[in-house]
Amino acid sequence: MANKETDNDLSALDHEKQSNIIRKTLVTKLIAFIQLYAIYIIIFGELGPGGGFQGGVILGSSIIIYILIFGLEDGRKRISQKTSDLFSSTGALIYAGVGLLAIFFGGHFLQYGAFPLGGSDVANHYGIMAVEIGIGITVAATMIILFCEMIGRD
Amino acid sequence: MMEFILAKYNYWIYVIIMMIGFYAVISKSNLIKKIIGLSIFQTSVFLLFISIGKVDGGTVPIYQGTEAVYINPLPHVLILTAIVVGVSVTAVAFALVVNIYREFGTIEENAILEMIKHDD
Amino acid sequence: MADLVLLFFLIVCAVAAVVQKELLNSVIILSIYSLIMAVVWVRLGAVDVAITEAAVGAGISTVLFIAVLTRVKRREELTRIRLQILPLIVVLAVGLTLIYGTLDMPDFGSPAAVTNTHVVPRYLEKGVEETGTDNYVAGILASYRGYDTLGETTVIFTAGLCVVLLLRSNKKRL
Amino acid sequence: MTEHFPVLVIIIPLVLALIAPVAGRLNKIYSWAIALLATLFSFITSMLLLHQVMYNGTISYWMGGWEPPWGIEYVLDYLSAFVLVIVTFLAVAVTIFARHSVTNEIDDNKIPAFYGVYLLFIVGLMGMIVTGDIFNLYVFLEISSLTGYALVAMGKRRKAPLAGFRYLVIGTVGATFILLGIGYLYIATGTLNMADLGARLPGLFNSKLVITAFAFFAIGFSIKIALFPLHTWLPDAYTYAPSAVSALMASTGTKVGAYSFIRIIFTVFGVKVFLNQWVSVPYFFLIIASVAMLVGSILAIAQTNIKKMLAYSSVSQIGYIMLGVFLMNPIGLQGGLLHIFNHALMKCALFLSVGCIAYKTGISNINDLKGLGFKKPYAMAAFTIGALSMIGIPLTVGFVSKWYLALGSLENGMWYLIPVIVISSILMLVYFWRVIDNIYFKAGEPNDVAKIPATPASMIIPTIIVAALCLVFGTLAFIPVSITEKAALLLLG
Repeated sequence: MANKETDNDLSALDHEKQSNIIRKTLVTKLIAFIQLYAIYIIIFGELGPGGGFQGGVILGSSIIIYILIFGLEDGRKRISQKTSDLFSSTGALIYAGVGLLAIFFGGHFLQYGAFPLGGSDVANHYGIMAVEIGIGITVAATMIILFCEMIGRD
Repeated sequence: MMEFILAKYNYWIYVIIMMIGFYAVISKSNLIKKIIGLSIFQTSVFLLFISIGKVDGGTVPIYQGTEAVYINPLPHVLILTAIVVGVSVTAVAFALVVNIYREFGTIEENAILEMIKHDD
Repeated sequence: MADLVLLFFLIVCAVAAVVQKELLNSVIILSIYSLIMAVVWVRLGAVDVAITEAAVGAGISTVLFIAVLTRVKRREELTRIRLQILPLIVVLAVGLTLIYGTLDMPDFGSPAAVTNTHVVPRYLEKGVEETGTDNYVAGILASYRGYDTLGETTVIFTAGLCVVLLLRSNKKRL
Repeated sequence: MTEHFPVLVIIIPLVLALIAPVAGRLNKIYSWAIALLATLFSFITSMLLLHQVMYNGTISYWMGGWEPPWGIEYVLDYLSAFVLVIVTFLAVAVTIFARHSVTNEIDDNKIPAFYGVYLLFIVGLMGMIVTGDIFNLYVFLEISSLTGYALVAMGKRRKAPLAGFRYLVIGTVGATFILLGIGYLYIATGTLNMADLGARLPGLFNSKLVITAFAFFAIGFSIKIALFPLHTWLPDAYTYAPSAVSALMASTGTKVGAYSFIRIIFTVFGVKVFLNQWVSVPYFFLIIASVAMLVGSILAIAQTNIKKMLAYSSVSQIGYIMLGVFLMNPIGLQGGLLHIFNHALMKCALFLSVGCIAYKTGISNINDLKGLGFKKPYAMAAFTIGALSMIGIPLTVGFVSKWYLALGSLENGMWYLIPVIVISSILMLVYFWRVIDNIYFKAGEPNDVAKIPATPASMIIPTIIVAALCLVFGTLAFIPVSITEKAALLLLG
């Protein structure tokens, strides 16, 4: 009985493997483009529509797609629980850090204009970019955490 | 009268959607249905905010020269934040539902209340 | 006209998502609802919000819904179909209050509305030079109201941490 | 540096909250130490801020250097600095208490995340207190609510996740109503800054938009502060939460909600409209508050679970606060503000002492308290002081606020509110007497009593300190009285 089941399983696995090859190859190629697009959205959010949050969600989704196709264990090899936890904190820390840095340079909290980067608009531009990157990191990491904890079995 | 109704049609629609979502939240016994209702309820409020921002003849709020008329960007900013809050609430609600299911083996509120009637 | 059709479909989807007994169907309909909402927002000129809604409402939120549905019962139990009077009264009362408030709203899209004449003009006039960004939404989001956005980032971090707190078990560490 | 204190008081704990769960991976004691450090920092800073406010007047801090109403403003005046001090002090006390209590009630591997969420809850509350912008208020309200739902669900009893979920559903509805109120106010005025709203709203009070906005704020905040009949989430949430969480939420959560509601009423809408145009609103809320005071106490009498009894007693205490607020005169409002302070202290002492008893025993039934008065003398003494204070015995804080509430009622010529206060106090005497009778005058099974383990000093000491403060500020009442007097005059303009 047990043998029969394993046989069935094996043939099923074989079939799985073949269709998996297509899916896996497609996904590995696709993910690079998705991530590129995500980074584009994060960085150029100030020129066109988009920004840290939207880009972060897309970046997180790229990993989620990887996990969907390759399974949780393989996915966690790419980005471990520890890493995603760490990044989730780091992004928000970057944001708060930029704010505190502004105090350090003599401005108010989050006053990017205080950065000694030339004019106030240039400083603002870089300040906004920095916090958008921070948002993107936190959001992407949190999306991965949410998904992994939701599908995780007890 | 007809003109009055048409002049604000977005607002009427948002009220209808909000009522549908709110009804699901308070009347459904299934916890997932409650979360679905909550999402609909919240997005309807977002629709209200975005409708406020609309300006006739205005363009998308991305710089296109000083003469252009822009749509009011402030409600968009508020709703971006509110959407994030919305999805966060949904995620925490999911975690709670999974915990409840682990404990009781069902996600029907009525059935759970029946089970714990005799707990203190 | 196209807008009215979209809004009509929005209502249809909302009703369908609520009455469906099969939860998976409900969730799929909800994601369609989100997509239509995103299109409505594009029509209203809120492109940033539309991208977010498409990525979150139709994307992540649906994925999470389905992830949860793999762990719980996927069918709403058939209870006696009865119209619940009390919730209906509450909902109608809230709806009527909202409609009452709406009577005094400025017309939809009116440029003379106070929302377009107070506070916002400064963002539109000086936003580009003061924040160094072309996207007004990004400028307000990250600079003028940057503190709200720090709060928003904290909220999303909080959600992740709360889910970890509630769900992560100690048995396996990957 | 001092000019940045208004923001640092919140940002430093926020940064530490981000670090706590990561640091806890190294050693779980680090996460607790970070939580203690953060709350201590906030407490000391908020004391300095209160000092600054008393000597230099109201502080306004512009986020990002953008002037309001374009940017977000932080405002510290007598009221917000005072409430901030209360919340941060109780946060310190509960954090010290939490160390052993939490180890006992929460799984080991969850402790780092727990302290992260715990700190974020406090950060959310502090953000709500200091902000001068209604949308920012909503954001921080959601931070404190989200963490609150998760914290409640961490209780050991199997009802805890359900209590958390029901709290989440009703809390989110409340928060969304508040968001609707913000939207309607925005449509009417085009601004989100509280002071700017306060300047622009007069003259718009006939607008249906503004009336609807107030209605939604009122419903939303009534849910958040658990005002009868929208209190249904509160008893279960407080009962099934872990001890430290119950103590923190009961003493600070609803108080900060009440504070925000007071801000909306007096700073945004202004007292004049309630005295001249919407005169029925205060009457309506006075009736609701009186009913809450009585019904909460009656329901408390019916409970056998001590935490549930304290939770229903909170429902009646919220009635006291709202009674003071809607008397709409300086003395009554002062009574309401005093009661925020006093009730925070008393409820914290009561929940902490209950937490001391529940440590390793899980005792929650009133009948199981028999004979504990001599087994756990300190915790039970703290409970007794808290109970006497709730009833309103002179020389305790409870007496002071009830006295001012009664004076405020007379000032409005509403003598009929005094019997309500007295009857509610007598009902409190009834349900607290049942507990005290069990503690001191009934002998328990000697074997059972002997088996009860000792409570660690780190739990007893904060309990005693908070209870002692109920007496200190009951006798030295002039300190909170003088601050709330100025705060009340400030609110009433």
